[in-house]
Amino acid sequence: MPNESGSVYGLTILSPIIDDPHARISHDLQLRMHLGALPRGEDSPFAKVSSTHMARLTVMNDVVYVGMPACEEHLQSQYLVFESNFDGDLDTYLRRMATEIPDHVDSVWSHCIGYPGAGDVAAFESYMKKCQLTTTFYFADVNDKTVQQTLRALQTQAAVASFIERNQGKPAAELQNAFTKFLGKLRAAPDPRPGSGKDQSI
Amino acid sequence: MPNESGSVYGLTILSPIIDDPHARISHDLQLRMHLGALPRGEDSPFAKVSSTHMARLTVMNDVVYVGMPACEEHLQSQYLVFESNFDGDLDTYLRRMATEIPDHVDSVWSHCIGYPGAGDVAAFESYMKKCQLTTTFYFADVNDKTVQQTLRALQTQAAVASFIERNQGKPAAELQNAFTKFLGKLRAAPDPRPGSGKDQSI
Amino acid sequence: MSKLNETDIQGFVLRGYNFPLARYMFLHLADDDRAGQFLDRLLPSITTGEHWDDGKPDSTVNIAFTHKGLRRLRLPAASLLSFPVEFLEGMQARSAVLGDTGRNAPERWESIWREERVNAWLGVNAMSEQALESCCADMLRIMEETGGASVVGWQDAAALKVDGQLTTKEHFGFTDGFGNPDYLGFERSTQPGQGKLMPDGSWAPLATGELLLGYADEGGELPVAPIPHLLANNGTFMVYRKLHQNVAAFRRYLEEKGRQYVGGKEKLAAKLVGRWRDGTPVELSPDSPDPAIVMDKKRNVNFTFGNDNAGTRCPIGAHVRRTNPRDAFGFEGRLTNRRRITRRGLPYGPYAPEGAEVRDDEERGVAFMVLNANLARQFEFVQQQWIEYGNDSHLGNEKDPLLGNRDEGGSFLIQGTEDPKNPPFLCGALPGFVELRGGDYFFIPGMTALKMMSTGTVDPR
Amino acid sequence: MSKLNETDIQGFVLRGYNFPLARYMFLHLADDDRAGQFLDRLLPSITTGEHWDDGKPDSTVNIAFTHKGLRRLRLPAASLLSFPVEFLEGMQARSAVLGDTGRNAPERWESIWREERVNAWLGVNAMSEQALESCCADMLRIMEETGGASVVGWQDAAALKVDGQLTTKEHFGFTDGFGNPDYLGFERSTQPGQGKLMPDGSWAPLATGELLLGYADEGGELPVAPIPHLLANNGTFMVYRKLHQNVAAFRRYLEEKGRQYVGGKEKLAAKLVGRWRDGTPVELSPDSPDPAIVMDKKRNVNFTFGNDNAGTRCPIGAHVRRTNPRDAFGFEGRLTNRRRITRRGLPYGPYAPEGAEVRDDEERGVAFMVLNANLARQFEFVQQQWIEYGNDSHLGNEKDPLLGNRDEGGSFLIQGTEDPKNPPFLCGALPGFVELRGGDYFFIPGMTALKMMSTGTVDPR
Repeated sequence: MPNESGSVYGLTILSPIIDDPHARISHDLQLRMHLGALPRGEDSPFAKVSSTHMARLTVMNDVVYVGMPACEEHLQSQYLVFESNFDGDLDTYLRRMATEIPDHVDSVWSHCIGYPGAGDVAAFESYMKKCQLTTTFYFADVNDKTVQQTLRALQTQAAVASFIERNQGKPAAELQNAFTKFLGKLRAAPDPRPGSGKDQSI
Repeated sequence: MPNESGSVYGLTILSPIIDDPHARISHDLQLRMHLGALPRGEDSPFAKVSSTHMARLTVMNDVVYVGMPACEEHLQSQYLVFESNFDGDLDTYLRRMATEIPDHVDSVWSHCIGYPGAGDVAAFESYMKKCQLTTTFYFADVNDKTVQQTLRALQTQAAVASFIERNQGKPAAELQNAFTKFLGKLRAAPDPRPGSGKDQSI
Repeated sequence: MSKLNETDIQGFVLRGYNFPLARYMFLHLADDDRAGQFLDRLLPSITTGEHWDDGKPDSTVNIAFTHKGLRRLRLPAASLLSFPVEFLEGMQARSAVLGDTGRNAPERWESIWREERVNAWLGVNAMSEQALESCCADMLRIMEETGGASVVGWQDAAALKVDGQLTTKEHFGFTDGFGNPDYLGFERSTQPGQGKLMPDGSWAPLATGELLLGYADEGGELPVAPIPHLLANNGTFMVYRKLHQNVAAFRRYLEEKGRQYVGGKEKLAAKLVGRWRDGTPVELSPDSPDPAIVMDKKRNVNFTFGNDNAGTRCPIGAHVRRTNPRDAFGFEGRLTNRRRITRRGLPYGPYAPEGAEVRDDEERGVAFMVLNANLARQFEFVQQQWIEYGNDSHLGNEKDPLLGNRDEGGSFLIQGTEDPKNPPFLCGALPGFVELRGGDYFFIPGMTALKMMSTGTVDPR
Repeated sequence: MSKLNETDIQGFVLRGYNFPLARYMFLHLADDDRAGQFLDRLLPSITTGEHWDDGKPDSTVNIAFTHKGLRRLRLPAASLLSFPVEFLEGMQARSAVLGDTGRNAPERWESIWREERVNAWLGVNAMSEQALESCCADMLRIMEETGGASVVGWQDAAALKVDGQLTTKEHFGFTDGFGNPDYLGFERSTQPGQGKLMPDGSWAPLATGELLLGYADEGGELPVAPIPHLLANNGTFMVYRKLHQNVAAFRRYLEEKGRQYVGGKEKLAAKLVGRWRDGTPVELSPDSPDPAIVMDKKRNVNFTFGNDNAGTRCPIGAHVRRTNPRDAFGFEGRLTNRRRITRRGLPYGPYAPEGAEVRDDEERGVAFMVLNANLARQFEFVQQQWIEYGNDSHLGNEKDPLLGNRDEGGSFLIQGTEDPKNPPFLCGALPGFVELRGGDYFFIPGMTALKMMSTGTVDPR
């Protein structure tokens, strides 16, 4: 099914950037400047929309073919490309964007033609859907797990390796004892934070 | 007619270079080293064979095509390319090479397969002719003039320009007087030396 | 048709500002992150090709960098070495190619150029002294506050005042600034004679890629440009040359030879340059200046040499014919189309009225700038082949009569006819009228490129 | 089939000389014509790929240059910037890519490398002490007489003597020198396992262009190379890395973990490396060394990993499996063919017999050199992806157990079976066994290129 791979939704949005010859600094450059300064990892605005596996914002300009003869082609305008893989359905996700990070969303899409603002959630949803491209084929390397499940699995893997190293070769009874303790500790460990990529020891 | 353009002969000779895997330094490199050190201008050995308009010696290696896929082609061997434009017929020219600059000729062609040496003039001529390629089309920018005629014409042109500068605007009688003197001086001037490229004032 | 993002292009590239005053500041950049911080702070002040809805501003600011400057801005090595080799080497290293030898040799340049300490050119143009000083003070404040750049020298330049009037004359007395090429996609109203000659005799704009990187050029290719594309796009290369003018020598030569030449001094001057001092093209009006032509934008650059192969109207070696031969070499002018350059600049030093005492060692000349997409194919070719050599014009090794670099004199032939009023005349013992005092090659990035440079986000992969 | 002009190729590129002694001299070149004069004088001494009809010579001489060295030799700018960017930057600038950080960071290198004063590598190999000293004295005389180069440092290296016998062992006790690739056109007799795996399971030589510039590579292209072609042709790129070995730490680790691991110390060592200490491939003989395999050129490099995907014979992370995965990543081994490198070098420092007292701060290691046509695609990829990272082997960010750059310990899993004699075992708390003490990237030109460089006749046009 387009846009969906298992429980993961693949969103692609193409929004035309404003072309204003009277602007001191063109909107595409203003947008590049803003995107270049966005924080990443746990501080990324998209870490706050916690169902996001990954999100990417790109300014799309003319594609340049270097060769002879040069093939000069121009897009209708420059575009902001927004790609996101997330858990759940599109409506929920867009609503979370509009309500949980409205300022961030406005500071990005306000450089795009026809953007209504995140304040009017219905208008925002309708705008984004109008800009949506069908994602026909994409690769979601998360084995149908949610963001939280994936982070938890990584945490478990690192903890188990560490457990083996500390306990390999021990007598069976001692080992079982240690494993029971380890299991308790693992279950009690807090959930890893969205946007955190590194092993989190327990 | 091939090889000839008016009174100028266009000679092209391709001599295969010795390929000896037991040589410390390959013959093509030895030849490059020798050619790189040859003097030019009036000190060139070919200035001594005074009917030479121009001569060029080149080591020809595989031609490299850079592209995808790379087209790797190899010549039978590396070649010494000798190109010369000269006045007169081929036999005379080869004989002059063998008798007027035999050491120079030997130090170049001794790196080539089957070279008999310039000492045996008949064998030398026959070797060079065996290596000759027909020059079907070439550009001899000397308007059918010999080396001496061309050098003389350049000398005259420079002298006349200088005469004009010194005498323009003078009364007719004075001008005629000066011109007569100038003409005498010009006729008495020595022939320019072969290999000399610059204006030679008189 | 190229589509230009005008606000991404520095205004100096798109327009001759025609402001009366300029200060070109030469900067040395800090060898650390402060250079980028300086640039980032400067960015909002830079004049783009934005439309001036409220009229001209009081002043403009533009910036360009030498290759050394780009290194100090810590561009990635893969980007640095993707620049064309002549830019990478810089103007000093190219002196043999350019004929900048002898009296024009780098050893005789001003020290900031000799020592290659200039990393950036910061050009301020202004309507008034006050606007100039105010803008430059702002620039200095940014340099001080960020510590990212310092001024190692500057060049003031200004339109010459003749009899109290602002003019577009240069120090030899010629009206200047005709004939910059037109390019596709530029909004400037086009003048016949400014672009390229078409087979039907009309004129068309040159391909954008002859000036701007990232667009197809007259050969149908994108110009050789650095990677990534966004670093090159909307940028161009600039040559800066401080050209000293020996006004005394020029006036003395005209006096002396003008007495021998039947046409007299003014016609001699016109034959040397190819324009009368008021700007009238000699090719259109060989016997006298004609203000009506100068005023007429449809005529003042609209001429060809194809019907004057003997050079009896405009001499074959005249300055304007050498540097823009139009159709003089045949093939309907096509040999010229890939050798066009865009010129900028203003005179420096006070105007010396005709008849006033004047010395050659007085500071007087032109701060001359060339813009082009390919330094080697455009500026360097014109300089090497058409200014410092004459073979393309069948003039052997004769040099440009005005700009040619001469120590020992050269000659210039005014072709003539059998008409006794237009005899041939050989101008011998030509002195060097113009001398090079320094300069370098610069890259003028587009706005997006500047932002990437200032934030260290140039990524050549 | 490539046709090689063997006398135009430096002998060090075509052959491992297998001489017991070497001195690698590191030269600083004069910044003027004398550098070329030195090279010109040196040229007749350089060992080419000439056939040795009268047996091996007493000594050999080869030379290679850093990019800084090529600049001192005054190569034209257009040639200088046509070199691949990673060579132009040099090994120090590439430390982030190579994982040369922390204890391997340039700040901790020997000063000649840290300060990038090395312009050239002059490698002398010799049969005897006397031949070595005599040859080096000749080299020094040429340097002194021309004034074109001076020695800023050197590295002596020698085959290890174990029980008075010359060996091919390195300091950890492993027999070394297996498995350099075969290339098309080389006269070496080919061994199965040395080139690339063919679909029918046989082995064929790699394309010449994987090692030599100027020949087609496995992708069917000529390698990225400097211009002109004659400068690149028959040349290659060399990585020099001085690798210090912490012999004490290695022995201590084997003792400690060998007591816990069912297979014992020697098997643990074999699992880490993928070869038993005598050279027997673990893949072919997982339970014990087998001298018959080591002696048999048809067998000692002739194995694959495709039938051992679980790594229960040779562990997935074993050193030889990481650095030459053969068919381990599927696709009949084709993912490996463009990542092959040719290795050269000798140990330095005296051999410490097993059981003898040994300290990690003693000068002991290997002068390691890599030859390849494309530094980025071959050496750098192997170093970055296969030594310092484990994703291709599905080992996450685990590093090579032997060469991995570690401060705080890492782990290495010996995959096992249900057989109680071959259980899985996790080697934790791995110390850093090998440390980088410096090095750089060099270009080894062919003979024609050397001559052009020495006479200033490199012409990039």
